[in-house]
Amino acid sequence: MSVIQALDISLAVLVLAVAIWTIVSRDAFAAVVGYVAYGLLVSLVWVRLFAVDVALTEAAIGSGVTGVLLISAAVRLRGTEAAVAAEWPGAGSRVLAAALCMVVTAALAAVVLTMPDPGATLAPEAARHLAETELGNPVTAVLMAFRALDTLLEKVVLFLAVIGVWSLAADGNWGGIAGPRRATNRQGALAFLAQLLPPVGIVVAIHIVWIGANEPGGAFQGGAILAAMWMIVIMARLAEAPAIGERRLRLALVAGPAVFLAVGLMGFAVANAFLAYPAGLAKPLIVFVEVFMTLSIAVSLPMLVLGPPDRPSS
Amino acid sequence: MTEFLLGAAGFVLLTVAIGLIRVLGGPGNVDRTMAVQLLGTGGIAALLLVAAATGVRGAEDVALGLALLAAFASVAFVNSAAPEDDREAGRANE
Amino acid sequence: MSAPTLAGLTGAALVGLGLYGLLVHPHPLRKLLGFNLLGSGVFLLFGIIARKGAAAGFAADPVPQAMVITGIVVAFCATALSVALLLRLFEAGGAATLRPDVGRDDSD
Amino acid sequence: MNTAIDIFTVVAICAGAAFFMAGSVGLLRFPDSLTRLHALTKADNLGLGLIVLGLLPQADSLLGGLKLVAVWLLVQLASATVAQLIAQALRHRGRGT
Amino acid sequence: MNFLLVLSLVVPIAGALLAFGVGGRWVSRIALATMPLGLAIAVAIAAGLRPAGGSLVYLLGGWSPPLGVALRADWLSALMMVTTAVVISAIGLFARADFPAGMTETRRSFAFWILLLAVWGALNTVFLSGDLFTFYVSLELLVFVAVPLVALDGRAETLQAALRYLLFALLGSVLYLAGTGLLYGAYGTLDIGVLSGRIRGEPVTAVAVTLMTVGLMAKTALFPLYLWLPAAHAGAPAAASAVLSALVVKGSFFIIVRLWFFVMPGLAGVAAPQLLGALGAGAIVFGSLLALRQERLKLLVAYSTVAQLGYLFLAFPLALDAEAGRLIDGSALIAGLVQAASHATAKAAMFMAAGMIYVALGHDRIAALGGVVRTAPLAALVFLLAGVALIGPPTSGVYFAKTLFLRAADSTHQWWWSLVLDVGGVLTSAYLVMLVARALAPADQAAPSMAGIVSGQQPVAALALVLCSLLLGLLPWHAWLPLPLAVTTPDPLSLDALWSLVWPLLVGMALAALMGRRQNQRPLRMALWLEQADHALRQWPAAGFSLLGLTIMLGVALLLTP
Repeated sequence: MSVIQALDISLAVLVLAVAIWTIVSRDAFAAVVGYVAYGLLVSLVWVRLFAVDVALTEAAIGSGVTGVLLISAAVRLRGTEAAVAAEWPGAGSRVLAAALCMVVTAALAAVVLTMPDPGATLAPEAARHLAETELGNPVTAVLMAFRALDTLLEKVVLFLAVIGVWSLAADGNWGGIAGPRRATNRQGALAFLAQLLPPVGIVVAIHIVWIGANEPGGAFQGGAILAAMWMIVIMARLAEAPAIGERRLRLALVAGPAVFLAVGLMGFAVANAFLAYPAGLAKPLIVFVEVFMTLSIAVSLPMLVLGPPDRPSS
Repeated sequence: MTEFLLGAAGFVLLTVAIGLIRVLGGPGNVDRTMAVQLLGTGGIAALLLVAAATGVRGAEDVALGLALLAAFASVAFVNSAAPEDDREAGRANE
Repeated sequence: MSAPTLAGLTGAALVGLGLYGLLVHPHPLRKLLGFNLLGSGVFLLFGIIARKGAAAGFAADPVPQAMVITGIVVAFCATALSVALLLRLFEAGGAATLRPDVGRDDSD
Repeated sequence: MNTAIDIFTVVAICAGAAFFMAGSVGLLRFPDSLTRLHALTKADNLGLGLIVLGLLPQADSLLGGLKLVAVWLLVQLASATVAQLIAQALRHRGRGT
Repeated sequence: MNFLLVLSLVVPIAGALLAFGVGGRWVSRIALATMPLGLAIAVAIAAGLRPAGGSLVYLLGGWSPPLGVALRADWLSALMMVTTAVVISAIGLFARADFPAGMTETRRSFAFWILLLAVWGALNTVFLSGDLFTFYVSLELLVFVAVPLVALDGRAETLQAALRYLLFALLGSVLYLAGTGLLYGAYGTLDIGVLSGRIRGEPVTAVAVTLMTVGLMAKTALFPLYLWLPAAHAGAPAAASAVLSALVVKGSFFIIVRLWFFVMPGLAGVAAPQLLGALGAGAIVFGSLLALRQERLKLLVAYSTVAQLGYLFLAFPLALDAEAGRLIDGSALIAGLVQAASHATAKAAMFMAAGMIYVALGHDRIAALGGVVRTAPLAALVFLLAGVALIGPPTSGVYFAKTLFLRAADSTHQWWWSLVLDVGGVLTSAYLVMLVARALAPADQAAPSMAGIVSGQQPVAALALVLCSLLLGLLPWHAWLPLPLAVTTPDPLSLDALWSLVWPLLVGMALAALMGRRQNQRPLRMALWLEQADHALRQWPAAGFSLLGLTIMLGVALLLTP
């Protein structure tokens, strides 16, 4: 067994161990902490699978916004675990359920083990048409050109999720503000971090969006990092989240899908198809769309984490 | 060299993970948070080592992203575990 | 055993684990964690497919990678909406249970 | 020349790995949260620092090297902040009970 | 012409984005302005289909599959798109009173109108998509529209219903996604057309199709996976319930149809379609009997949806050509989709009527429906007509569908499905008869205290929908669909036609008397047993076991197919 195999196996065992912990742990907080650790380990797995774009996404989402979301929820729901303890199915049912789940796992494992290597792929097709998109990163080409509709619809999902979260507000708080209040004289380590980190984060995010055209990276990963920077400023109470009725916020939220849609419709006129880019302008247009998508993502994710507005704006 | 780097990555990962698994069980949430912090640092180290060994392009950016967000879980924990701060801040605001 | 196969098997195991958590665990937050594990297991299956599709100078087939990125975004949105719903349910009803007929007022 | 650099890398990384082990042992062995916290932050920062130091000569470009240093600095910042916050939280709790 | 396919999904989505950006009282205006446009696009696509040879294709971005994504319209898409456009427009008219455009933006109106547009875009994507992963994204769009609609009232019980729905629907999506991945891994494409040429009867196909189908069944709330549906559909505001019950559940059903009839028609085998049909039959019987046992009108309507969804799945066994071993996209499938369209129009109207009755009476307790004929005559009439449309008088779409189903059952020698259809008609009649009896009873108390006034537009919108459903059978279907034989509508006044309507009503009456809820009387043991089973199936553990059990059964059925 070579060293790399040993590494892969220990990584897989670790991932599974933390995942099992997440399921079996008695305490909800411990389970959530386990899940955050799990997210980190999984991004290592993605690097080992040579899927760096995915690893970046997993890292940005998993250890940033998802961690904040789940940990705060677990802390707020402290003590509710005991109340549902009576709803556990009996031991026999649990064993049966575990057995049935194992059947599913076994079926999938059998599929994995019989999968041909090399397997079916669209990589040659993507390589052949990559030049037409003027991009160097094939994943970005798939997301922004070959399967642009899915990406556009995914941005609509994000937009709808924001509406869904907002629509849970109490009627009186509509148009109001979510999340922690601003403190006037907040000092200490957290405020220090929240002042130092965002400039660095913004540079890194811009870098990731920009190189996304040719190297691993892209709008979502960059946007998620920007979102995390905004989150830390809000969590440190240096700034308050904007009121959801604010026009600028609304425009920032729809900018991504709207600009994507507009550029797509422009394709009718200048490139003979919806979501097509005219030759020679493909890359600039894609980067243009990505900038607005990054903005929308950077604004949407904190809105999703902060939850529905809980007080009217003053 | 490659083998060495990979071995080091595995070693670092395993040591921090053993710490993690031991501490996840308790005693307190503070310890759990610390364990995740340690795993985060160890994970970044392992990632850098693996990237150097296998030459995966762009892996440093993943490490950079993880490093930027390294404090988030702990900050979220401390922030939401101390609700009295919230009230103080609210009062200070008025 | 190669890295992709190992990741695929891990994915298969995660699917089972997540399914168990989602179906059996009574607490909604834990169900949500189960859903996330399940989703992540499915993504790993995509990962092995991508890796086995390495060709034309790409270390992995870009199409499944793009789909995983889309999937991760959607899964995050779903998690956020679930958490928001759960916290609102907790506020409004004082409990975080999915059992029907709890607290339903039968005004007859 | 090359071997000298490689030896440097090996030594630095080994030292870094040792610090990681020390941090984990500290996490397992020390009696209370506050001492565990100190052991942990010291150990893992030195550990990561040494590993970054060891990898620097292996970096293929200046930007790559800069990124490595940036990673270390960011982790330093994060763990210093977290150490402070957790210590505060612990003190808070200590006063409360 | 083909660009209309793009517009049909872009227009509602652009409307939603625009409404969000502008906000305030413009939200409902933008939504209402979009409706005639969307309706026109849907009709234009349906009309253009025949001249174009039955299908329209649009390559997005000019990239052709398998690398790119194509939109495809055929008669199934056109039928569902026109239905959706009609239902959404009617719901829009209906909802104007409930979700007014005030001077200041309100939470309910803002969310409702944007979600209404979004659901339209999502459904059109489902109907037009030719790609399995695009299906996944549009399924998720549907979830993110449906869940906020369920929770719109914000009461604890609707929040709980929404959360249950969300978690179960997410489970369904993930299972679907897993299958998609496996198919891609095996055949290197997600395009329906390309995939259908490459797919083979291998274990990986069986596993993938099983996961996808079970996931979609969970989202369609096919019996026994309906744990989320009654509370979710009954707890939402009337206009939202109409969207959910009439349209959203049809989206995932449509994908099952695409998967089975267009991706793998030759690999279905015999056992798997029979299993799907059996679940459908279970839904019809179980859902209808439970509808009889409900105390609230909206819950009754929700259980009726559980039952009606069952009919759609009868298309699978009935479309099977046993000799060729293929699912044929012929008259049984047409029957299934016409049934879906009839149910969509009738059920939307029924939920609207239930909503109006709630407003007029201040409650929707079935036991206290007496006097509703005087308090809310139009609403009561709409409800009655919608119920009749579901039973299926000779001019209705349901009758047309039933005729095709019966004919298919005859020609494929599967008499047991005709039995199911007859039983279904009887059961539907039973709960309708029970409601009529309650409604005709004298009002037992003084005038209801918190009664409101139904806006004038609302009954009109609902009535229009009911008429659509009632007259759907009269459309010149054979001129437009690949129907081998024209179905002749019998004279509605002929003795045969009357008898076919009367005998289910008579038997239904007896059944209603036996199984319905009555005061001061012990219910039958079987009724109690049913209620217990229902209660268990609406709990997570039982639903989980059903899901896992079904997965394994379907998987085995597909694996054993030669």
